[in-house]
Amino acid sequence: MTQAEATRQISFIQAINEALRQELQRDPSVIVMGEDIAGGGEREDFQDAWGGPMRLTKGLVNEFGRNRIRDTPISEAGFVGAGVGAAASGLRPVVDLMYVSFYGVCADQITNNAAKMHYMFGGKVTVPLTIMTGIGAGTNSAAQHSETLYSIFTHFPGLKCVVPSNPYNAKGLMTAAIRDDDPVIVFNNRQLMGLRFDDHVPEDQYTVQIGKSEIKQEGDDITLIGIGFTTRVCMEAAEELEEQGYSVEVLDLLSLSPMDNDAILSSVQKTRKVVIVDEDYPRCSIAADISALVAEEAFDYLDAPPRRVNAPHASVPYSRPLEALYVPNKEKVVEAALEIID
Amino acid sequence: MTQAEATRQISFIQAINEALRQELQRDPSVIVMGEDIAGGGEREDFQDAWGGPMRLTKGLVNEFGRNRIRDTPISEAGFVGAGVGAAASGLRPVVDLMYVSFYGVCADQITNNAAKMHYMFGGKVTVPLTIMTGIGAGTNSAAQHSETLYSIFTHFPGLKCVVPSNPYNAKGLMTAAIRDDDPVIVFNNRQLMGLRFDDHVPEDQYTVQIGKSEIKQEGDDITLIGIGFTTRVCMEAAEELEEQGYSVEVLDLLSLSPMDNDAILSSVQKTRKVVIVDEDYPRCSIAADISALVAEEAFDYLDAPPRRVNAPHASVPYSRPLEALYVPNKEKVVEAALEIID
Amino acid sequence: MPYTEINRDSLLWMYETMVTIRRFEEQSRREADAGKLRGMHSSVGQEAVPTGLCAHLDENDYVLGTHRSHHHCIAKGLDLNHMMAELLGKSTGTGKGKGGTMHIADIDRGMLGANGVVGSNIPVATGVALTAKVKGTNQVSVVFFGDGASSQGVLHESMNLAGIWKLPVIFVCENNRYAEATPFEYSVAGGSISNRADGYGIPGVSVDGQSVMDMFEVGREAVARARAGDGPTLIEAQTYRYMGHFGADDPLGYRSAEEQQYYIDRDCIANCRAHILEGSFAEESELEEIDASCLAAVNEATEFANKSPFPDPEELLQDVYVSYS
Amino acid sequence: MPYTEINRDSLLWMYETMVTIRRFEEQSRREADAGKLRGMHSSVGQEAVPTGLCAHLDENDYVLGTHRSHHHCIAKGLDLNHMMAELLGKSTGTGKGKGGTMHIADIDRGMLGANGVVGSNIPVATGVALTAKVKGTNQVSVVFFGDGASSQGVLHESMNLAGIWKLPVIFVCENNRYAEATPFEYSVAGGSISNRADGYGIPGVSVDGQSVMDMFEVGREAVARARAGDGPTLIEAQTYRYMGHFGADDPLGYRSAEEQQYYIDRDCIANCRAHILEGSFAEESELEEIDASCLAAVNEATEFANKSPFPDPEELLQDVYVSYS
Ligand SMILES: Cc1ncc(C[n+]2csc(CCOP(=O)(O)OP(=O)(O)O)c2C)c(N)n1
Ligand SMILES: Cc1ncc(C[n+]2csc(CCOP(=O)(O)OP(=O)(O)O)c2C)c(N)n1
Ligand SMILES: [Mg+2]
Ligand SMILES: [Mg+2]
Repeated sequence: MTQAEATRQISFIQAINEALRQELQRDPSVIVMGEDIAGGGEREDFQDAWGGPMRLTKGLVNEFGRNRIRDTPISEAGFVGAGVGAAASGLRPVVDLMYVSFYGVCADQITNNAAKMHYMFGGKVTVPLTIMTGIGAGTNSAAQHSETLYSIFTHFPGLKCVVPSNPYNAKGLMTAAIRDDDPVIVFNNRQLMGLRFDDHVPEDQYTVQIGKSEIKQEGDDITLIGIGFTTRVCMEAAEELEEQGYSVEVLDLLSLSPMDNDAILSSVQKTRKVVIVDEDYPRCSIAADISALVAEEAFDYLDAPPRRVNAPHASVPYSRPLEALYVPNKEKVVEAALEIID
Repeated sequence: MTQAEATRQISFIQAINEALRQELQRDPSVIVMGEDIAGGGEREDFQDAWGGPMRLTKGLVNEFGRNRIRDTPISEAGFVGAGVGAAASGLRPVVDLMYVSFYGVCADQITNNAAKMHYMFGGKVTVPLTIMTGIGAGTNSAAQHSETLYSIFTHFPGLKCVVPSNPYNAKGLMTAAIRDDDPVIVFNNRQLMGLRFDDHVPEDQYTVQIGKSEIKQEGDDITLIGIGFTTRVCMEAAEELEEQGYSVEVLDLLSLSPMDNDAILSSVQKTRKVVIVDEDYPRCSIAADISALVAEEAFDYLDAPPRRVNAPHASVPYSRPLEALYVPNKEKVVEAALEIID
Repeated sequence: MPYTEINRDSLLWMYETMVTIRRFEEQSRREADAGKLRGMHSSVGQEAVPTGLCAHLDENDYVLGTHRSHHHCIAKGLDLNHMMAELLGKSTGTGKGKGGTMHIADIDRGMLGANGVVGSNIPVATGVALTAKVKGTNQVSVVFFGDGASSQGVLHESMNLAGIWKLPVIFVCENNRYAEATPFEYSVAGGSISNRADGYGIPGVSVDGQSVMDMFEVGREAVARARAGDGPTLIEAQTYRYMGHFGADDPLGYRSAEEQQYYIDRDCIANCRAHILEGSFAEESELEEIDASCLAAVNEATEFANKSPFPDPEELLQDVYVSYS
Repeated sequence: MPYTEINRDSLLWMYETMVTIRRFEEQSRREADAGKLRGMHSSVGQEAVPTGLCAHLDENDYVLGTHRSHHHCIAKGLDLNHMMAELLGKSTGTGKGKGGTMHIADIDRGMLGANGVVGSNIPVATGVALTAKVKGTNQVSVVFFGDGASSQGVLHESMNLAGIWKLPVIFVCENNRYAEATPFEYSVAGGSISNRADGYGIPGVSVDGQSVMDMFEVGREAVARARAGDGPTLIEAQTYRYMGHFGADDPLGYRSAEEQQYYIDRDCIANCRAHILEGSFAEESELEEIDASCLAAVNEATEFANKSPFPDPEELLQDVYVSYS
C-alpha cells in the first residue's frame, strides 16, 4: 500500500456512495430505488437534483441513468415490495428506506415476504435485496425520525442486519450486502454521516464479511460492545477508563444477524466483564440479546453481571437538552463499567 | 362464592367474548372493529354471520348494533389508524388484528402513532386503544399465520402488551385493557382457543392487573417462566420434574410490558435457577429480555446460567412433523431444566 | 363477445385446465376433510379467471397469487404431483412441504408464489415487472387478488408505480363477491374495482369471469399491452366461489341459496363445454376423454403425495438463509 | 367564482390568519437559521389552504396535519406563544418541547397533531370522524396532506372506509407540486389527485389553493356535506411552497425561477388583500393595522419562547404512558 492510499480518508456518505457506484459498475443487475435518490423526477434539466436526504446516492443517476437509478413515489410498501419482486426475479435491488421508522408502512414486505420466501418456497427462490435505512437520534428530529430499531429486524429469521461504524466498514458491508443472496438491511446512523474519520478507505472494491465483528482494541479488564455509532462512544469511554488505569477491550459488533457469538464470548471469557452499548430501546433489544447470550454461554467466566447502556424506555424527545440525555454517551458507559469493574 | 359459581367453566373464546360484551354494556364509548367480526356486511337477513375467525365477537352485533360493532374492509392500516383516531377523540375502540403477522401492513399506526402520541404531545392526548390479535403456531397454518411477535411490540415504549394463558385471565386482562388509558395489545394464542380449562371464571366483571404476573405453583429448586400457551407447557414440565423429585415454581408472565420484574427476580432469588419458555423467535425476544434481566439483577443468586426454550431462528414450517418440532414442548423444557438443576 | 380468434387448441387447453383445477380442488377438499391439511381455500367456481389469462403466458412470464391459488398454479402449468404433495406437507412438494397450501411456488414455471397476506403480492408482482423492464425482456407479470384485497393500500401504491413506470404487470381482481363473510357491495366504496384504474390513468376492465372465452379476450389485450411496453391493466373478473371461505364454513350463513344457484347455473366449465360443442370444436367423446385424463392425473397426484415421505427433521432449520454463519 | 357569500368578518379573519402564518413562518426560519431548531418545513405560500377551510370549523372540530403544519395549527386557532415555544423545544410548548416542529398538537383547540410520517394521519383523521359518527355529534374532521402523500396506500384505504361508512372527514391534499425534489407530474399516475375520488364514489374537487376565497367556497360545501351526514370529500388544492423542502435546500435545484415566480405573482395574501380592497370590505389602513398586530403577536411569541425554560430532565421519562407500573 502506498502512502497516498494509506491515507485515503473519505466520509461515511462517500463510502456508501462509492460502494453503490462500484457495484453498479460491476454488476448490471444492481439497481437503486427510493424517494429522491436522484431527484427532479424525469426533468432533463434537473437531473440529479437531490441524491437522497443524506446525499448517499448523489451522482449515480448521471452515471447509470434513470433505468437503474429510480426515484419512487412516497409509497414504501409499494416500492419495497417491488424490490422484493425484482430481487426474486433476477435483479439485485438496493432500496432506500429513508429512516427506519418508516418500516411501519412496509414491514409486511420485509418480514412476511423478503424474510420468508426462501423458506416457504423450499429454498428455490432467493431474494438478494438490500435495504439501506437511516437510524439514530441526536439530530433534533423527534420521535418519528430518530429511532434505531435494528433489534426488531434481528428478531426475524430470514433477514440479515448489519450496522457499520465507520467509512471503511460502511463501504465493505454495503458491498457485501449487495452481493449477498439473502435480504440484508444496512442500518446507517445519521450522526455518523456528519463526522470525520481517520480510517483508511481503499478505492478498490472489498467486502467486510457479514457475521463478523471487529476487535477495535484489545484489553483485559472489561469488554465494551458497541454497535454503529455507539462503537465511537465505547472508544471514548475506553480512553477515559484507560486513563483511570484499566485495560479495555472494545468490540465493534458490525453484524447483528448473523451475530459473531464466538467473538463476543471469547472476549468476555477473557475480560470476565461486559458493558453493551446500544442506542435502541432497551426492551427485547440487541443489548438484551447479547446480555442473555453472555449470561447463558459464558456464565462461569463472568466476574460481574453484564451491564447495558441503552436508550431509555421512552420515545425520542425533540427538545435538545432532553435528547442529549437520551442517547448513550461516554459518561454513562464509564459509569456502567466502573460499577462492575471493581 | 357459591358452589355453582365456583365451577363456572367457560372456554377461552367465551371469556374474551364475555369481557367484550360486558364492557360494551358498561361503557357506551367502547366499540369493536375488525374484519368479519360480525360478518354479512349490512345484510339484514344475515346479521352476525361470522363473529370473527375465532368467533371471539360472535353475538355482539345483535346486542349492540352496527354502529358499535363494525365490520371493516381488509385494510388494517386504515382501520387500526381509525382506531387510533377514535381513541384520541373520545372512544375506547377494540380493534381486531386477526393474526399478528398482519401487523406488517399497519405497524406505522401502532408504533408511530398509538405508541408515541401521548409522549409527543406532552401528555395531553391519550390513546385508550385495545388491539387484540391471534398468535402462535401449531395449527398447520405456515409462516405467515403462525407468528408470535409480542417481543417486537414490547420493544416499543408507549405500548402495553399482555398475553393471557387461560379463560380467567383472558377475561380479566381484556377488561383491564379496554379500561386502560394507554394503548394495549392483547395477544391471544390460537392453540389456547381450542383447549379445555378447569379454572373458574366469575360471571361478574373483574380485571386482572396489567403488569402483574402470577405464581401458578410454588417451588424451591427451579423457576419455569411461561407466557400464554407456554405456561401450559411449563405446568406439564413441572409435573414431570416433580415426578423426578424436584420442587418447581411456575410463573405465568401474563404481562410483557410492563413486566413484573419484581416477581421474576424474587422467584429466581429463591430458586436460583430459571428456564424461560417462549414461542417467539429467539433473537431479541422476550425470553432474551428476561434472561438478561435475571443475569443483570439477580447475578449473585444464580446457581446456574439462565436457560431459554424458544422457537428456533426459523420461519414456522407448514408440514406438521416439522411444526411439531418447532413449538416449545414439555420435553424441551424438562431437558433444559435438567441441564441446570443438578 | 364474438370469440372469433379462439381456436380449437386454445379452447381444449382451457377446458382441460379448468377440469383439472376442479378435480384437483375436489380432491384437496377430500384430503382436508380426512384431516390431512387444514384451512384449504377452494377455488372451485373461479377456474376460468386464471385459465383465460394464462392461455397467453409462457414459462418465462410470471404469475403471483393469494391464499386461494391452486387454480393459478395449475393454470400456470405447475406439476400436480408436487402441488398435492405440498398440500400434504410432504418433502416432494413444491416447497418441500414447508410452505403448504397458501404458499405454493415454482419459479421454474414462473409461479412466484401464493401468499397468505391479503394484498401482499401486488407490489411483489410489480417488482417482477420492473425486472422485465430494466432488463428489457418482454416478460409479463400477472398478479391475482380478491375483491377483499382491493381495499389494501398496496394495490393503489402499485397501480400508481406501475402507471408512472409503465410496467408490464396485469392486476387481476377475482371479484368472487365475498371476502370471508363480507360482501363486496359492503366493503368497496363506489361499487366498482375496475373503475379505480381511471384515477391512475391506466385501463380498467370489468369482465365476466365465468366465461373463459371472455377472460381469454380480455387477457389477450392486457398481455399484448404489457408486451408492447404500454403499461399495466386492471382487470376485474366477476366470479364466484362455490364453497365456503376455507372449506369448513357454510356460505349460506352469509348469502342466499338463490344467489349461489345463479352462479352455479353459469358455471365456467359447463359454459366452455357448451361453447366447444356448439361451435363443433370437438366431439363430446373427446371432452369425455379429457375429463377422464384430468381425473387420472389428479388421482395420480394424490397417490404420489400420499406415498411421499414427510420432510426430514433437519429441514426445520434449512432454507432460512441461502448462507448464514 | 363569485364569492358572494363571503362577508367582511370572514375576509378579515382569513386575511389576518394568513398574515399571521406568514410572519410566524418567517420568524421560524430565522430561529432555525440561528441554529435553534433543525429541519423546519416552511408553509410560506400555502397559507390560504387551511385558512379557507378552517373558516368553517369551530373548536369542537378537528384538524390533523403533516410534517409541514404550522399553517394548519395557526388556522385552527392555536396559541402562537405555545407553538413557537414548541419549535424551540421549551417546556411551555404545546407538547412541553417533546414533539417539536413536526408534532404540534393542541387537543383543546381541536388540533390533533402534525405528524412526521407522510400519510400517517389520514386514517387517524378518519377515526376521529368515526367518533363523531358513533357518538352522533356533528363534528367534522379535516386532514391535510401533500401531493407526495397521495401515493401512500392509507389515503385509499381511508377514502374507502370513509366512503362506505359515510364519515364526516375531509381529505385535503395540498398539492404544492413537489415532494422534496420530486415533481408531482412524475409521481402521480394519471395526473390528478382529485380524480381518484371517483373510484370511491365520493366527491373530488380541484381548487385554486392560492385563492383563499376559492378555498372558502369549496370548504363551505365540504363541511356542510360532512355535517349533513353525507360523507367525505376529497379536495385537491393547487398551491406552491415558496421555500425549499426543509429550509436549508435550494429549490432552484429542481425547479425553475420562472415557475416559482408564476406562483409568487399569485400570492394568496396579495390576492386576498386585493379582493378586500377592491370590494371595499375594508380600508387599506385597517389592513395595515392587522399587519402590524400580526407581526406584534409573532414577536411576542418569539420573546415568550426564547425566555421560556427547557424542560426538566425528568420530562425525558414522563408521558410515555398515562400510567405504568
Ligand atoms: C392482511 C391480511 N388481513 C386479513 C387476512 C385474513 N384473510 C384471509 S383471506 C381473507 C378474505 C380475502 O378476501 P378476498 O381478497 O376477496 O379473497 P377471496 O378469499 O375471496 O379469494 C381474509 C380477511 C389476511 N390473510 N391478510
Ligand atoms: C412514510 C414516509 N416516507 C418518507 C418520508 C420523508 N419525507 C418527509 S416529507 C417528504 C415529502 C412529502 O411531500 P408532500 O406529501 O408533497 O408534502 P410537502 O412536503 O410538499 O408538504 C418525504 C418524502 C416520511 N416522512 N414519511
Ligand atoms: Mg373475494
Ligand atoms: Mg408536496
